[in-house]
Amino acid sequence: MRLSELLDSDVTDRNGQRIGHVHDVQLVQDGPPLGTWGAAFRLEGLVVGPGSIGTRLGIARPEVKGPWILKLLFARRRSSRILIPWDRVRDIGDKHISADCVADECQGALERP
Amino acid sequence: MDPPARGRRLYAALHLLDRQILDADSMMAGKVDDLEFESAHDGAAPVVTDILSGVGALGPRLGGRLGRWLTGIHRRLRPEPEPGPARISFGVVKKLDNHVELSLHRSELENNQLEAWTRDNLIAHIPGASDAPE
Amino acid sequence: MLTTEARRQSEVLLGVRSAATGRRLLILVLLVVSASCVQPVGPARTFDSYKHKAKDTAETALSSVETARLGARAAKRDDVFPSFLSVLLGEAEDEAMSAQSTFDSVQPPNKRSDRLRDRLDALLVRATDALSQARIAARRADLDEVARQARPLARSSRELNRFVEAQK
Amino acid sequence: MKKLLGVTLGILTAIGGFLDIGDIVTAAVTGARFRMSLAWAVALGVVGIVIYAEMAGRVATVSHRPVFDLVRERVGARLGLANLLASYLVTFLTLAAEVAGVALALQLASDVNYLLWIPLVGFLVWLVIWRVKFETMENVFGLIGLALIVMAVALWQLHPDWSSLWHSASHPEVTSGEGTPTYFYYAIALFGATMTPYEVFFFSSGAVEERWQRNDLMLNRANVYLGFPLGGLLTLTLMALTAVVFAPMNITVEHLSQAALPTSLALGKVGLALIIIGFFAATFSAALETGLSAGYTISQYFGWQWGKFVRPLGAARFHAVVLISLVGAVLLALTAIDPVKLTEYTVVLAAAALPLTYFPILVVANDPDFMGDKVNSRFSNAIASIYMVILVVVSLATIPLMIATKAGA
Repeated sequence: MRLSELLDSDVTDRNGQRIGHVHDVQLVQDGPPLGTWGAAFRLEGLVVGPGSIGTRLGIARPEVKGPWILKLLFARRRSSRILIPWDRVRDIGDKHISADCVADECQGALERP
Repeated sequence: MDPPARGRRLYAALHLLDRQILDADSMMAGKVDDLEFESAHDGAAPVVTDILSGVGALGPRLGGRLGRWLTGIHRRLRPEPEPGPARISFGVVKKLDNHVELSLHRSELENNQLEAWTRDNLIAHIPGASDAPE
Repeated sequence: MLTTEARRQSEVLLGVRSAATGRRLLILVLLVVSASCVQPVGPARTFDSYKHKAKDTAETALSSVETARLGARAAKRDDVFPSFLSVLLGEAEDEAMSAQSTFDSVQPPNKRSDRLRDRLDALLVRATDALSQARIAARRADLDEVARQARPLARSSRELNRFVEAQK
Repeated sequence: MKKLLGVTLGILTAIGGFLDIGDIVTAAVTGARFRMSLAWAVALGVVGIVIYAEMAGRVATVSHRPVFDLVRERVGARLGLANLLASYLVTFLTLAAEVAGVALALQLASDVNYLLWIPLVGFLVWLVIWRVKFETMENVFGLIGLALIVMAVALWQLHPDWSSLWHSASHPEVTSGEGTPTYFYYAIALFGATMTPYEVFFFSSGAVEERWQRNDLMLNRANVYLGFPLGGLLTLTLMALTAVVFAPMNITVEHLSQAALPTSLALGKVGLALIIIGFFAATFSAALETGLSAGYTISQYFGWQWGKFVRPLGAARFHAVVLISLVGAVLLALTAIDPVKLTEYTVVLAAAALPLTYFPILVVANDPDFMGDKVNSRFSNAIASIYMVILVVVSLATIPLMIATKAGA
């Protein structure tokens, strides 16, 4: 499975309701050891939301302070993003992913980078 | 970003995808054009096993005529009939920074074919190619 | 990789769509450029529009003549190299001649236009002739001869100026 | 002396970036047509390029990442590719125009038709890129380009009515007999020429080529604050020269030879020789910058090794792109396409693509992951944001104005 197959996929919840699409994939470094690198990056969850260019551009992160006009234009929708833990992902199709939960419970209590 | 540490979290698209790869001598060695995930056994969460780099990985991602054209270049450079994209095992990554730094030399990487081809068929034939500029 | 909606937003922002659409945009841009490069001389249907074209042509020729006069002045004071002067005068001559031939290709709409055409043509012939003389002398590196063209050029300048004023 | 030579990157970028063939002609044309009433467009562009070049230089110095590397990473592979195609096209067309421009400067000195010079010029540009060290290249051409300062001496020698020039510059108005759209078309041409994207491609890649480190940030500032305003001043000087000499006689400027004439009238053969040398150095620098930028943009998008800091053998694809671009540019220039018109259109097209280049720079210059404590100050963010709005407006207005005015006819 490639990262590009996940990104941009439409995500629906248990009831077939559309949640949004995959903006990014959250990784955590606690997998089995790989070569000289160390612990592999494990796929922890999918960052899903209605979409904001601010996320992809990295403007939405709180540590990025400006410029004010770009934050205003692109960063306001960060709050609506949902992190779906990998174990709640039921099925991965062609640019379509279904999750085994409804939006509210999907939101895992995962830490963010 | 910090040196490798267990438990470190990052976003794959924001922090890895489309980043510059540097080899052991800090020579530029392509971009992170895609990542490959694999599960150790059924039901286990997938882990990042390889970086996919080069036109063979970028082409399918872009899609369209231009994407197919890029994939075509890749196919012509490789001996096998249906070559997969060039892979770099994540195990040879040395450091994740603004760049992705490897512990190998770029001549040892699968994605070096186009560079080697251009060098051997064009640049090496021009006088002065191996001299440092004056 | 951008999400679809994000991409739409960024397209609006950056004014560019995907690679394929970008190519279409590129073709459009090239068409626009090539269209604006070609400046066809539209037919003149009335005396007024013909008069307008005559005035534009006279102004172009006048610009060339004035440039050449400055060149002749520099030649008189020995302020230029012949090679430079030759390029300067050659380009001024080309400019005037191309304006002349463009004007000549416009169909005069009536008798009154014919008279205007004859009048301007006489001026243009004298102007381009003086420009050619100056250019020929410069190419022979004969700066004195270039300086001597200052007088016919000055005359052309006066004539063309009067013509332009009369069309206003 | 070493410190002094340190600012040559800025001078080279500015001389080759401001006063390339198109800008020389645009400045000369607008001076003769509008006197100094479009000086504000140059000033506006200078402030913009200073702000964004400083940012691009700072990002390159701190994170060792040049502009197109950031473009790809921040806007993604697809949009980045669209950006690459547009940027490369503009850079390539400019390269063709500059090669023709060098040939035109040689024609002024030799009276040998410029078309005959083009293949030689193409070869020389390639040879310098292939063989000459980056530092040597920028010192030599940056310094020779300073010959253009002769224009300022010429202007002073002509004893112009300074107050009238100043009045024309400080009270801009649409010159009588000119349409408002035409006036703004030329404003965009001047603004676009000042903020040409290849300047930041070249400048930021140059900072990496020279291996600038954090303690070179002052050098970055000095380069930007000295080099670009110098380029802007020279542009304004040329504009003033044609305003003083040509505007009263209603001469329209169409050729490079005319741009050199006022200096010749003021200072004689020495002045003429210097300005032709200056034109040669400026257009040659621009050819080097665009030739390299063609290689920089493509290599940086795909992650190939680029730059003159490694042997050509170590950056094979980069040198192949430069070589192929130069061959293409020479062939295009040999079609006898009017180089002056070609650059004018290219400059305006570049104006339409400006936000694509400058937006990612602004975003990354604010990202502490790359910049640490060297992120933008609130002050530079405020000005940069205003310019982003200007850039978007300019890019939207460009094509309609080009059509409406038949490209300034």
